[in-house]
Amino acid sequence: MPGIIIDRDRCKGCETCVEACPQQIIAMSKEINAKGYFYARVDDPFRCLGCRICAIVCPDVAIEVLSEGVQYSLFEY
Amino acid sequence: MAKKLMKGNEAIGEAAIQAGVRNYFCYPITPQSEVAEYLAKRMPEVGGMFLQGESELAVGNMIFGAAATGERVFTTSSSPGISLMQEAISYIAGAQLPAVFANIVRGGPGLGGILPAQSDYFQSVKGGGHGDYKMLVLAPSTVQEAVDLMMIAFDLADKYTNPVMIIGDGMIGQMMEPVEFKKPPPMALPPKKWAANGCKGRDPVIIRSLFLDPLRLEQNNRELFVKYRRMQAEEVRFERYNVEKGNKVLIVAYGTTARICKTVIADFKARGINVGLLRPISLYPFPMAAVAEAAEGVKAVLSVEMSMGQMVEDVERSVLGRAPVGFFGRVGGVVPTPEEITVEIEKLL
Amino acid sequence: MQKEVTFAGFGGQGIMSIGQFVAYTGMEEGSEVVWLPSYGPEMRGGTAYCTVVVSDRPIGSPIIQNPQYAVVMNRPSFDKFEPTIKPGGLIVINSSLIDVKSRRTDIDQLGVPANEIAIKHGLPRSANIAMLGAFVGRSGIIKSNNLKKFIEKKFGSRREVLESNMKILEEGLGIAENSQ
Amino acid sequence: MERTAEKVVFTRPEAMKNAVTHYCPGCTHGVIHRIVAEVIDELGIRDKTVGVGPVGCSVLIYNYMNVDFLEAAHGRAPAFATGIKRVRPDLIAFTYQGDGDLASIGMGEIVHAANRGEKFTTIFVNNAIYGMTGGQMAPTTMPGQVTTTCPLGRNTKDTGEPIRMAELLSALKTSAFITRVSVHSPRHIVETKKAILRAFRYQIDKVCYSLVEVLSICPTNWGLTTKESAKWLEETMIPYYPLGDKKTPEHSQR
Repeated sequence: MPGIIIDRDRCKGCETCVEACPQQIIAMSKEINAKGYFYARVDDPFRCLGCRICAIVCPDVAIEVLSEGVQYSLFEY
Repeated sequence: MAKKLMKGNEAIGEAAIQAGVRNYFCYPITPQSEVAEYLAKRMPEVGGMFLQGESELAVGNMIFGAAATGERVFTTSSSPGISLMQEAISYIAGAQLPAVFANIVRGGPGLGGILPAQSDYFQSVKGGGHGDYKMLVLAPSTVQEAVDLMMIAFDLADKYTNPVMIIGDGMIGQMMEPVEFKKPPPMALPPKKWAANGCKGRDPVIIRSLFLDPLRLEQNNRELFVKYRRMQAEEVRFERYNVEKGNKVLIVAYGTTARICKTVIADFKARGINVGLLRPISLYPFPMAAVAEAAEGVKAVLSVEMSMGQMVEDVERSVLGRAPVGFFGRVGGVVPTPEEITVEIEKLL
Repeated sequence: MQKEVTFAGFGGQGIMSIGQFVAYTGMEEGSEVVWLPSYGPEMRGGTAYCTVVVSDRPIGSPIIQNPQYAVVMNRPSFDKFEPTIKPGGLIVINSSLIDVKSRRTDIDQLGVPANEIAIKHGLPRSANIAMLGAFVGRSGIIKSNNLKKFIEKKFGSRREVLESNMKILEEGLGIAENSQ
Repeated sequence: MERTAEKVVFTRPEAMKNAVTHYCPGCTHGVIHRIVAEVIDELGIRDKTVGVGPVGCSVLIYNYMNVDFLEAAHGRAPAFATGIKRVRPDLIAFTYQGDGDLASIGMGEIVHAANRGEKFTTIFVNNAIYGMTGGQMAPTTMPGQVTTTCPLGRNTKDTGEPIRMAELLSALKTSAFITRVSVHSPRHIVETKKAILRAFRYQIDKVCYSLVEVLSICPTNWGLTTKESAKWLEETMIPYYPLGDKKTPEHSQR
């Protein structure tokens, strides 16, 4: 099953991933991280497609993408 | 190796080749364009790299980039061009890279003229660029000495990871004299662990002069000055000419001016009057102790320069009241004549 | 002994070259030598000049205000340098282009129809070689056979040019001898 | 969640250090840094690459890239890279420059390096403003755009029109790869990576000079949210700065 890990203390709360996620499963936390930002978090991990778009747009390399088995991609990156 | 009759500018170029240097960046400017012309032919013959950049500003910064890889590199220019290189020189000093600059000085300020001058003393010795830094500044007085100093300049630059400047007035570049290329004994130099040439098998290196933390920047400045103190201890160079007890007057002069003073001294000697000459070869570090010692017991000290009075400040700092310090200079490309200097010395007797 | 000479003329008359020939030959003879050009606006038209010093000891000032010798190839050079020559010195004058003589009684002078000589031998641009021959012949600053050896080396690759130049040089040397 | 059977398919490239950048939230420098690092990894050139940083917001890029790095004087990065490549053609050199650095104070250096066909790669980040010094007008600032030194909006009658660097450089006859891309959307980021990969390949193959102009956002100095910034870039900048290859070595006859 694919999934993402957001490093909450690297996140600066820019919301780019929230806008980018095709599944609309990333949202901003109501809590702040160590730097004082409302950080991004995954709301509904079971709907993640592992498409990598959130990680690709993240300016802070705060998102890692994990996958299992064969990875199908809609685009080359 | 037999002696060759060479123009100073060409000899400076050949000296770098003989010293094994294969990288030269330049921008043409009178009166040193012959270095560029000579090396445009010579570098390809020895498999070296020659590049004419778009400005001295760019060339100075090409020197930074090239020096950062650990390769030996140099450029030559004349006063207005050296002014444009001050940015890079300050950065190179700040980042502690070795590089050699030769300045064939012409008159200023501004576009000035193209005839010989020594009016870049302050620029080369006291800074020129921004920030607290020093360059090793070496001033030849003959074409042979220009060659000899060029051939050790690269070792000295590597020894101190610092820019070294060879400074000659226009005559040093333009005149022809017999020269011999004698390889100096190699210096023991530390490995270039700082070089940015790909991080194979090691952590990446960063070459920079930026230190945003004031304490870290202060520390960098202090490190630089530890190095400069080492230069003061190890790199003072000068010539004593007819310096002896009983000198009535001590002349302090460098470069071509010093040669003219030697002619004057010979004439005085013939008249039974004893005049000495202390010729600084390293302008930085300035031979303060040698000047002070030579000034002991003289009636007066005379600084002769092709400037409105620049080195004289260091002469005064060295003599420290042991004798009155006078100054004589001609500028704008006018070279002081032996007759004029004779008149000045007679005033002091 | 230190000997100083100023070579002067129009840019393009080969003034710088003959100065260098003397310096080269002087060096080969084991003397200390300096060749110093005038550089600057004079290089383009007007007078071009260079100073050569040949000495048996290290040379002090490379700048010479009052040389023993002057070799002048045009009128402006004559006017500029004739008054500067040391008493007892020598001026060699290109009489093809300079229609005056020195009125100084304290120097030696030698007129050389340099352009005519050069044209006669088919190398109009080699008037400087005639001047050089006459100057070296009269002053003895370097040995004429050493100068010939140098000229041979210099022009050796082009036989005809060398032969004509040697003839021009000989004629210059001859003028120095015959007028003595 | 059980993770053992899973593998990481996207993470920080080796050519990027594990450091948190000083960039503002939403600033796309981070994306561009990462793409350059990914390309360096994919091409296997990390141990022979030397980067040259600019003066500007990305002045501290050397703290983020895991390769040898030089910090250049303002605008002079192309001269630094020329120095590197001329004396060590075997190294891979790239400059990373902003619009103030490259298109204003460094205009001379970039034009001549491109014209000599220096075999290095330039990543030119155009965000239409001076970021580090606090949002002053850049040569690439859009007509009417408000900055701290054109508080009433850029008046092109006074200050000229924004400079299209990619077009300007592609007017040179010397062969080069000059392209313009953007990082304001996922699709554009994917295209940007392709362009940067291609640019480095031309260098490795010693084909030509290459410059990738990357349109970038500056939410802080534009005074917009990240989302609004992306929209502004799309609607204002792209019509004036059209994307695409301006010149390729395969078709560089002009």
